[in-house]
Amino acid sequence: MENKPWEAEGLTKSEYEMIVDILGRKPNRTELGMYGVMWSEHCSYKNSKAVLRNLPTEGECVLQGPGENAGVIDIGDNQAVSFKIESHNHPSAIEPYQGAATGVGGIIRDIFTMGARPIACLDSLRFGDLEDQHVQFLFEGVVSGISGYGNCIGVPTVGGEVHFSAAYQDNPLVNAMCIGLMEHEDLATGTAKGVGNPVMVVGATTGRDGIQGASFASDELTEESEEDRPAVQVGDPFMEKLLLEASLELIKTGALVGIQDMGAAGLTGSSCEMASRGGAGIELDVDLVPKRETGMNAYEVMLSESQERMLVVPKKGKEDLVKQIFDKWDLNAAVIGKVTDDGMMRILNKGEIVAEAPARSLADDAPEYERESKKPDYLEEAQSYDWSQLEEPQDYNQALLEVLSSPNIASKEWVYQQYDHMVQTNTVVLPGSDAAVLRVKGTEKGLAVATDCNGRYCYLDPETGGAIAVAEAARNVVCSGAEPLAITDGLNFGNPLKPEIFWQFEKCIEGIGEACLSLGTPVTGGNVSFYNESPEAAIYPTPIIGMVGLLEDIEQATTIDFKDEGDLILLLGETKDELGASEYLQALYGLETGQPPSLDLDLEKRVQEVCLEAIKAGVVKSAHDCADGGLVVALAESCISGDLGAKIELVSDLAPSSLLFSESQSRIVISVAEEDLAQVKKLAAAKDIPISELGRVTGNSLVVNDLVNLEVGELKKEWTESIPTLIEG
Amino acid sequence: MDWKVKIKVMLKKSILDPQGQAVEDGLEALGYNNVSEVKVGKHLELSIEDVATEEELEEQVEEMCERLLANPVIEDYTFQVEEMEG
Amino acid sequence: MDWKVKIKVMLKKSILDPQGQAVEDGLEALGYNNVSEVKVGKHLELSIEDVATEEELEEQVEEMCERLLANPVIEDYTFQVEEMEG
Amino acid sequence: MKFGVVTFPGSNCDQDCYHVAAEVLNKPTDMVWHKDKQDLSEYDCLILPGGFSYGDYLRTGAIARFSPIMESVIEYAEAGGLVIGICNGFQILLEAGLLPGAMKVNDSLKFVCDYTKLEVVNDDTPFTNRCNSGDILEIPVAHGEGNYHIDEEGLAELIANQQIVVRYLSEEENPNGSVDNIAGICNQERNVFGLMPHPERCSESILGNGSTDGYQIFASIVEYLSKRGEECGE
Ligand SMILES: Nc1ncnc2c1ncn2[C@@H]1O[C@H](COP(=O)(O)OP(=O)(O)O)[C@@H](O)[C@H]1O
Ligand SMILES: [Mg+2]
Repeated sequence: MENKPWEAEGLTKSEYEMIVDILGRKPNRTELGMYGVMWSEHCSYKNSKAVLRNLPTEGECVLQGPGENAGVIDIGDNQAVSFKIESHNHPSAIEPYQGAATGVGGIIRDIFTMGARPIACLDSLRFGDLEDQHVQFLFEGVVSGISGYGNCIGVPTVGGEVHFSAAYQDNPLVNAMCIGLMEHEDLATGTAKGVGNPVMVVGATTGRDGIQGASFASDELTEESEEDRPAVQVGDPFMEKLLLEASLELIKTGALVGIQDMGAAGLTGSSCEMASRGGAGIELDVDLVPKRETGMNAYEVMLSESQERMLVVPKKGKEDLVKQIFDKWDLNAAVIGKVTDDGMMRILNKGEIVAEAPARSLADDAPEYERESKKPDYLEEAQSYDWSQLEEPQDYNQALLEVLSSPNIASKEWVYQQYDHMVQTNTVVLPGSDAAVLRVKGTEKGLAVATDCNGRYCYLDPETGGAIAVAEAARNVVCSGAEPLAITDGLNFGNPLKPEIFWQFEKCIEGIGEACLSLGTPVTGGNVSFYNESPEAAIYPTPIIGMVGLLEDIEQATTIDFKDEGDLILLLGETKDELGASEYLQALYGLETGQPPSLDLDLEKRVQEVCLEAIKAGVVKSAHDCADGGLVVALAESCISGDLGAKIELVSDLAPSSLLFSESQSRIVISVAEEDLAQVKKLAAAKDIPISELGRVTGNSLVVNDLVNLEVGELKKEWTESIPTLIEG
Repeated sequence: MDWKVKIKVMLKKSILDPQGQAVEDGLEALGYNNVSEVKVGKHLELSIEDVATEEELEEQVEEMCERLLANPVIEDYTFQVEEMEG
Repeated sequence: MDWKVKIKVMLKKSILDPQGQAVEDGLEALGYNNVSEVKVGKHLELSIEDVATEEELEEQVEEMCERLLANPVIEDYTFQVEEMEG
Repeated sequence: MKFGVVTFPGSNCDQDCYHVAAEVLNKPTDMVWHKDKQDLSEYDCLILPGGFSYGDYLRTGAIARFSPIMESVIEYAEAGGLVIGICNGFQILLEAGLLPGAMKVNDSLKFVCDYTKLEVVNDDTPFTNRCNSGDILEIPVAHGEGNYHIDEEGLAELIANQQIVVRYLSEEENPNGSVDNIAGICNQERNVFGLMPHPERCSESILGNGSTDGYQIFASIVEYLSKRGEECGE
């Protein structure tokens, strides 16, 4: 340690030398600690920045792109939406309840820091095999952590996804997304400027929790991680609720220059990022920071990741106003320093300088690496896997029940029943549909939100998998009646220093970029989480897409359930022989291999347009995106949710397994009244997309050719009881 | 032999205890200004049958705490055992 | 004088304890078949300053329990006090 | 006719209740701040909203019950003012002793957010007069500690005095293990009502599954107050 001081802070020798160069001397321990967290992967994106530049970030609706605490898009009427996704994978692997809870707290803070009132959260989760006891422990802990935090703070958790695969066995993924609503003029930024303006810390007191959390999140999980105990933070959603109200009240006064939450890298991260954005410097005294524990040194205060704190820079003379508002909400607010004009972060302790470094060098000048990339060996063999050699099932009823009860397909009610998904009384479409829909009170508008990613596809074809994640998220939003506007991406990958992993990363980003361009949905922000590996292997590449869409008329919100006996069931798009990487192969044969379905982005766009036009024309009674599990699963879900049967005749020369379970993209199942058929066909013809009549809503069984004939009650039982049974036995 | 076991589970010292803080504020609001350092944890009581020696018993209780009753990542536990009169 | 106080709050005997039941089931699922009568309650620890006698202190603690720390409709409490070394 | 919605630190359904009173019922409505003991006599009905007052730390409602405003609420209730406590509001009313009994954690130990079916047991209250006894209402719950407990004697009294206002329809519909499927009770005088389900979440057909059964509760209050107003010659 004496001779390699950089190692303790997770830096390399050459990074250490850069720091010596910048400072013109050796850094002291506090300075080194600050560089350590700021130059960690988590804060600096040093291994991903170059690749992320390829993503399209511009669009008509974008008011704030990547770079701030969260993106912001315009939704008309002087209103804007701020949204972002963030991962909390490593903390959740060690302490699932608190890890997930503080993940939710962190992303909610990002949103109200922008001046937006958080109106909904979503959670995208990945776990190992649910039959494993440790996986159950993680799953239950994570879900109750999300529930514990989100419910208490009063932000509804309205959607998300959960997938299970051995690839996530020791490295679960916990990504939380939050969206918030604001008026344009309330848009706040994390900027410090104006020489002499005070710098204040508000909210919770500072303790020793989570020190080195940021560099920790950038390490691979090892056996010793379980020993890294102080790195676990405990969240206090009650405190954050007060902080939320006080911050929004403060932003409304117009007294602020800038505001930034303290997330990873705590006081260090928030202060030097604010200074760097404003082209200013900050001088602060750690002695003035309200503390929870005694005897904390400068290093500890600067690196603490205590939750529920913010850094604010009010205009000079507004200190008392800030204190008054925070006092109303029973919260601390303390002046700890001021904005300077020399671009330096100057840390004092009782007036004595203990650290000094250029703010910009900490926040923005981390080295950027272009990592080596290499196509992995497993791909060719996996992609050429020939599923047609598998025997067709004896009994398609049985096959359907097996797919429906796979925890990936089965109802996630066990999860979202633990989330308050109705608080704030905006939830128009409840969890369990393709996307959640929220009304915007006082307007006719609505917002649709969904998260999507199929990690198995991304593993087996990263570029297509990345594009499909965007396409499916957009499709889910469209099925709910909304126009897709923009995305946030939660990019979860293994160790980027491994060329095969970096290749997966590059390819996924390529696919995401293409799909975003084609569908007109720019990226407004996101999160990169690398080093998601356990001793055995890396996780599947899992770039989770969080999509926000706008409904001009909330009355057009559409759900997946069949509505009326006699309605016609139509398929937009076309089923192809695409069983590779499917849930069918996984559920029946335990296979996670093969070439994932192809994606024609141009067709995808047209299918989505036709669906949305038909919804806007008021002729669509139900719409459901046809994805994991294939056509028959989509039909079964619409039957189950609507408590109605369907009689389906499929005409095709595909093998029955493909006909039922192929996961071809760009397909949507809709139901319409008989008299509206012609109109929908006209819309489809105008955009030149395939459309077929599948059958009718009728009776109380799902009947497909002579292959499937099952009562809806039985389907429902299998689908809803699968996850609770696996967990509770 | 049958035993009565009492287990105390508290958050580790360095870990934030929001509940303790809230209770402290609540007591203060009631006018108890001389109260500080409030910590809130769990107290468990249970009976265990058919364990021959105190040593064996302690081993079982410790194991139960590690596996289920406490979360060793953020909590510490202590326990007392007592033989029950048959 | 300064004091350390430990308070135990448990559901009354006659009242079904869902948490205790769940813990008992959890322990059984882990293979501990010799455990029964599991009860889960709260353990609070706090410091109290400037109370002259143990009697006075007990009075204050009892009052705090009755008013806030326990709900007498469903819970019982007991406590221990200990003088702190100055 | 004026409503007051009390905000405690950690209340999170206060704005939802405000929305229903002010926008759906279209009545003058104030937010009432927890820190001030104050004269509440200008209000015709007080709503104690849901949420996690003081984080629900220690016990739900335990700390909120000592907010300065609660002294005023107790005076107001004792003078006959209408008080409805929803979810956390119900829990606070129990802790404050304005309603009998106490709340335990759900039998499942899990938070539950879902629609539940309720049976109206007593339609002769200011909060249910627009319903008929036996009516079935579909109203969502969202709580982790809604397991209502009262001892046998107390239960017999509740029944004898017809203080049970709504019950979960059956054991299967009971989301938390409440004794006798109790979902909501009133005091003997009928002016204080507490319930775990959230009527403010189903007062508009656009929301969720479309149920507007919660509106019946609020409309009952309005009807009761209008009638009382007429009688008083207002
Ligand atoms: N973790 C979760 N949190 C909240 N809701 C969820 C979660 N997982 C699934 N859901 C709900 O269940 C619905 C169906 O999930 P999923 O089968 O993943 O749908 P899809 O394949 O259409 O994305 C989601 O749209 C969402 O409403
Ligand atoms: Mg989907």
